[in-house]
Amino acid sequence: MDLRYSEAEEKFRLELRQWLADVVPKLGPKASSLDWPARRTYDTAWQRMLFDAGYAGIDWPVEGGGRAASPVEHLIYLEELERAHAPYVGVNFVGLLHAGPTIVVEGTPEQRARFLPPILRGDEVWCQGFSEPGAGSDLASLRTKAVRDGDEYVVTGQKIWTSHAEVADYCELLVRTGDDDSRHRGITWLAMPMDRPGIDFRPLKTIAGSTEFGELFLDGVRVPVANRMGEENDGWRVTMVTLSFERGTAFVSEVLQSMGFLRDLREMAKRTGAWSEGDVRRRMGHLGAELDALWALARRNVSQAARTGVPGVGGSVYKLGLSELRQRIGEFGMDLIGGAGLSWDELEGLDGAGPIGNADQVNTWVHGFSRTIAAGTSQIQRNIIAERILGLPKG
Amino acid sequence: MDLRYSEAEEKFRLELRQWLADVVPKLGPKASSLDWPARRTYDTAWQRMLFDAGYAGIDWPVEGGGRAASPVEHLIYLEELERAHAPYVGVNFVGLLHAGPTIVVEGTPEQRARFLPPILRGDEVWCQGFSEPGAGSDLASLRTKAVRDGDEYVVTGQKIWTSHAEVADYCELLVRTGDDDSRHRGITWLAMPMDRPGIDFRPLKTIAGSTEFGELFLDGVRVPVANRMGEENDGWRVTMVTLSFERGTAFVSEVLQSMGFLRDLREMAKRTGAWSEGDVRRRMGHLGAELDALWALARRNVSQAARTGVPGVGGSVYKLGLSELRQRIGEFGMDLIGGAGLSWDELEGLDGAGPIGNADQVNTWVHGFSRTIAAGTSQIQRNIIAERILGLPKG
Amino acid sequence: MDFELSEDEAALAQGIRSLCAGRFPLERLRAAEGGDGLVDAEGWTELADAGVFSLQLPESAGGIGLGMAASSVVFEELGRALLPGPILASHLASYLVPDAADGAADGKVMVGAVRRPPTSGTEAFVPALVEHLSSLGVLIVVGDDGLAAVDPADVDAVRIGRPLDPLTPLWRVDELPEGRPVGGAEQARRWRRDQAVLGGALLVGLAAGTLDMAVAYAKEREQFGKPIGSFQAVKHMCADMLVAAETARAAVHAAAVTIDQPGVGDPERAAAGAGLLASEAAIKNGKICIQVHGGMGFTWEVPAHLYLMRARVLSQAIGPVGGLAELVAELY
Amino acid sequence: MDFELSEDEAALAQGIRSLCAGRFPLERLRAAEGGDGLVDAEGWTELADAGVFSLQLPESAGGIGLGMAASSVVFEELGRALLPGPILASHLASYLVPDAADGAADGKVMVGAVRRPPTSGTEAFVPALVEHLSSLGVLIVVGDDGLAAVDPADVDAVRIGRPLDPLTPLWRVDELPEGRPVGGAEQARRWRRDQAVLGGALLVGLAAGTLDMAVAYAKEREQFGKPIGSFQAVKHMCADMLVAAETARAAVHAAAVTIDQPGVGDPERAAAGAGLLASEAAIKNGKICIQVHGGMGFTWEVPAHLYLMRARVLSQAIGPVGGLAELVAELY
Repeated sequence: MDLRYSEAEEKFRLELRQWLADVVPKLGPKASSLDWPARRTYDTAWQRMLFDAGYAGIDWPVEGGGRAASPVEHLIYLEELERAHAPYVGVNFVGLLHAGPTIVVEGTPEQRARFLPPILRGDEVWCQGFSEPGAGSDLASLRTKAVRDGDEYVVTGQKIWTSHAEVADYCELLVRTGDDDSRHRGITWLAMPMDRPGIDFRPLKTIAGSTEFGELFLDGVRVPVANRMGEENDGWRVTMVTLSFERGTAFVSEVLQSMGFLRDLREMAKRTGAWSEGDVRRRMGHLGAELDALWALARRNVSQAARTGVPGVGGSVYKLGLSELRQRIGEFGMDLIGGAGLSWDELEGLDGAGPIGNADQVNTWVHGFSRTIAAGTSQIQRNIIAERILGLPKG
Repeated sequence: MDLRYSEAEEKFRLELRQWLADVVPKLGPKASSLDWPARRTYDTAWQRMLFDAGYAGIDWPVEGGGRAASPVEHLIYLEELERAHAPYVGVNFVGLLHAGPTIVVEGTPEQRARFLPPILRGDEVWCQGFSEPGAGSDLASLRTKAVRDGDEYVVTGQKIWTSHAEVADYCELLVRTGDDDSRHRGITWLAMPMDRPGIDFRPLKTIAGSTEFGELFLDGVRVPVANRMGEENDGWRVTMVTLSFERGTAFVSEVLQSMGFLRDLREMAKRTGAWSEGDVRRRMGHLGAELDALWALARRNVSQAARTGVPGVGGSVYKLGLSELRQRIGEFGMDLIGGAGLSWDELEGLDGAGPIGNADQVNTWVHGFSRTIAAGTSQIQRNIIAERILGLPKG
Repeated sequence: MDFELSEDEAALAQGIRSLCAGRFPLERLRAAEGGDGLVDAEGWTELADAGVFSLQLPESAGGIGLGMAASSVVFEELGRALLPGPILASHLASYLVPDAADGAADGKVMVGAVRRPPTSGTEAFVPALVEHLSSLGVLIVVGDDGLAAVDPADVDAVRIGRPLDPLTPLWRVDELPEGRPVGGAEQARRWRRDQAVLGGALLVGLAAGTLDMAVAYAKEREQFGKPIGSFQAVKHMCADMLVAAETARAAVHAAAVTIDQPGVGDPERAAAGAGLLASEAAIKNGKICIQVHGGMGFTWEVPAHLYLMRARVLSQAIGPVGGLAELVAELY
Repeated sequence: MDFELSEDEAALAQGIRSLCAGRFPLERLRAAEGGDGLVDAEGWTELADAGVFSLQLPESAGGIGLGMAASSVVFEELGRALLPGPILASHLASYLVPDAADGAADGKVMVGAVRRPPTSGTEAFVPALVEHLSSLGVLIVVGDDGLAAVDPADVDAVRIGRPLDPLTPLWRVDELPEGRPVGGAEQARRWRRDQAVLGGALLVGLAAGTLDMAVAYAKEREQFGKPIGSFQAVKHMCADMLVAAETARAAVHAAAVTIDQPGVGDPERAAAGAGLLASEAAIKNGKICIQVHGGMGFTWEVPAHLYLMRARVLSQAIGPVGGLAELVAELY
């Protein structure tokens, strides 16, 4: 077990750190979360800067146009971005983290040449059309229908939880091409251009009051067969391929961010005097120890990925542990600020105590509720752990 | 909603309290928990005293020889016994709380005359032979076989969790008289005399080091058909009948006892200085509030039973809540005494701080583990609540 | 001893439930989300006519002359209906500070309340946040040593743009006026005690409301070919919700009756415990309700969050659970 | 950076696991329950030969010269095997106070340790309880400001009739001798830190051991016509056990490596966090293991309780979790 970085890794870190120190301060202010075109402009401009500096597709293979960084370098990359308060992938996230990797592995040379460079350069934005109102945890029950008509598929159905559709050029779409009850065996993966007729998008407001995702209504949308990734009815396998891209670096930014959040809470508690209460210190120390442990687990997963190509059993354990922990961290923040938690607006404290920072606490708390649901509920994670890792029999 | 007692109820309480004040101080010291004959002598002598004073079978109907106290009087009875530190039912518990009530409802006049008076007088002690090594939560899968031979059943099989078998005269026994796969439909209830040949008992040591229960091995034991309660193959219904005896008074003694335990912990914490820690006070107050609420729930269940004859939905809620709470109370006690919890022997504190009382804390903690298992695990209780109360569909 | 609801109490609860369902259905409340005047004057009068504000005012003073038990069943229903507005303070003021709350009992005046922020300790840095300020006729300031009445027009306040609960508008007040003293330390203590119990009743209503929502969704929503309520994980979450709600309900009712009936117990301890358990039940159940609804639970459309945010508002009003627990411990 | 076990570390763990399985199988340990000399002198020598006590002693002093990382994988295996005896103190003493622990490294002397009870504060009322006293050649007394060596023959002690863990005999000592100073405050701090990490490793072994037991039972035990492990409630309990064990294991390993490799992090914070999470994982998993076994879990025969009781013993040795949490908070 070795937690020291090699000379090459330290060099990678140093170069990146210097570049970030150079460019991040020059970035303009972040776009309002409600102004989608501005968000696209901001996020894709950042992506272009990464591209020009050679950091785009950090973990993509070279043949896909990526940098093919090792899992450890990828980890360093995330650490340094977080440390520099650099922008996160933003609207580029489906393209960079999901659709792109799928095309790298499953695309024909033509498809790779068509789709990958614009993602890496920040020229094209992707969204995801996987889940449906009736197919959440049970994704294989999806019903959006695609019927072949010449060299096009005609797609009709409804998707949900589609992020960034307002500004997306393409949608990675799962459709049913097999019988209604074909489940995993009758699904096909399509790259749907978002400018086609028949696409309607209705944003869904979250409990945080924002509109990060929405519903996609598809009525006879024509998608070229040339946009199909892999074979017809083989879309389930194609989709799963992307998971093999995971190198244990998922949610790493969130762990590091949460550590900073805890330190902020400590500063605030010291200012308000709450720090003198033993149970405040104990709760904070306990949460901190858990975060430290998850950070250790992340490095373990990354190390296993570096050795074997896959992060191993740690993934679900880490996801379950982190999402549950995030909720408890959110509750701790809310408890610490007491009445100030009743406002989403940033408050100034009395008696010159400065800003309370309550907008952060409230956001952390409220967004925490999505953590145990999105990307596999905690219940599904426990099933996966029990059945795939511990070998307990299926229900 | 009325928490005041009627004049008649207060009179009942006062008479009982006076009688207890008179007799309890005269009781000799409790028998060692390892000396079974002495325990039988002590417990049955107490039962005889209750009988002579007219309190035996407090909740049994008059036709069964009981006092037919109302659920509220029964509650008062338990309160006063706890308040006076009077003995609990001890070895008489299966007879008084389970087998007896079953015979009251299901027995023929001859059976009632034969079995009930000795239970009430403390002359005969019963044990229970329901569970089997392979039939725990799934009682209906029991396999102990009874074959009719003339006017006797010949019983062969194995039972487990049988309490007080060392000193029992009878065993309320569930046997399979139907096909192997007849489940609920092929079970028969027998009163098995414990002096018959073919009965072997092996005590099971608990994690507390005691032997409260054990395994009963039955090899061709002959039980008269006259000892069958109800019809052949109707034993499941016969058994369930006893549940209808429940009037919301189950575990009431445990709630009251736990309140006393918490108060003892507070006294100890004040002595040691732990009381100055905010989180000790908060944990204790929280546990206390939960106990108060369960005591309120108990009175609600009793009230409902007084109105309708059954305690209603509260039973499983109360059982689940209490058994989980008992475990947390046990952990609190252990945490409070720190290192002293490493010894089952009663310790004296340093610096004249008096006895630590750690034997109580350790016992409470260790016995707590059985609470979420015995009489229906917490998992089974949650199933019952979800399916029978909330109407969620069966798995 | 009969701790079940009396016929009168059950009828009272049923009446309020019908009133809320007919007059204040959730769709209607939601239509006013984020605005002022969430309860119009006419609606407020209907609540008054149903006795919501005058329940505990003596008959001699024009009230109904009932006690905390009756109020607790009423407030549970109001909580379950997510009824907005300063209902609790208006109710408390009508019998605790009747002189300062003229018009409260018959719904002519809405009364609000706010705890005076402590001048030392961990909460001393948070400004006062006053609910529903623009609708109030009187604001009661609850201090440790007494109650004061403040004219809302005298309050220098800034409206909060985004209150946590979209059905509870909030104003920030940096300097609360001293106001006119209307009660001493004993009345302030009674205010806090009764507020814990009836705030607890509202919270129990929230806990029961989210339980009902979760169970209904678990029966209807299908995944993997069957209702999600047939999976043990979901079943057990719902069972835990029921335990939380029923336990807190028993605690709230016991506290109410213990206040009404001297001699049956310690009302201070019962009230603190009831507020504590009701707070926790409402917050826990709100959270589980979101989880049972999956992604939909995270949408604004599904009202689970409204119950959860209201639970935070009420929990804050009756005092942090840690303080309530310490009070129980002292009195145990 | 490669945080997986190295080949050497994996081989070391495997070697210790084989040694324990062959030489100290659970049936054999259990046969000695409640007695002294749970590990005979011969067995102790075999542990020494395997390097258990000399792992961190420099090669120049006749040791193996490895670090905390190697020790942590060894102690996890010893914990999983429920190995009794003063293994942790003997190991720590061999490299932290080698002069006072002559013979510890090669297994000729067993070294025990006890924390000097504080003279004020909440723990001041509990007498010192010394483990394995009758087997010890030296007793190290760990105080806040230093380490002292005491001759066990000089200790006035009363044997505890029923220790919580039947595999850890205990003696009550009202007056601990001052002893001979063998280390200052810095060495005492190091002792406590390394003890938290390697005690944590033992606890992770316990947590993993009960997980294995629970999973095996859940696969084999049938109720309602199928293995209980096919019920979600049982599945999810086992999944939670794995999360607890794996998270604590990562924390313990990270703490060990952070001590070995200056500059990769704060060793004090990592050690306190590791001890904290390992304590909780072992106690939680012990409890769930009993629950998964149902009634059988409450019997002496099923060894679930042995893991749980040992967890309490070790948790107490490395310090209450509250104190560890406060230390993490200070250093965060």
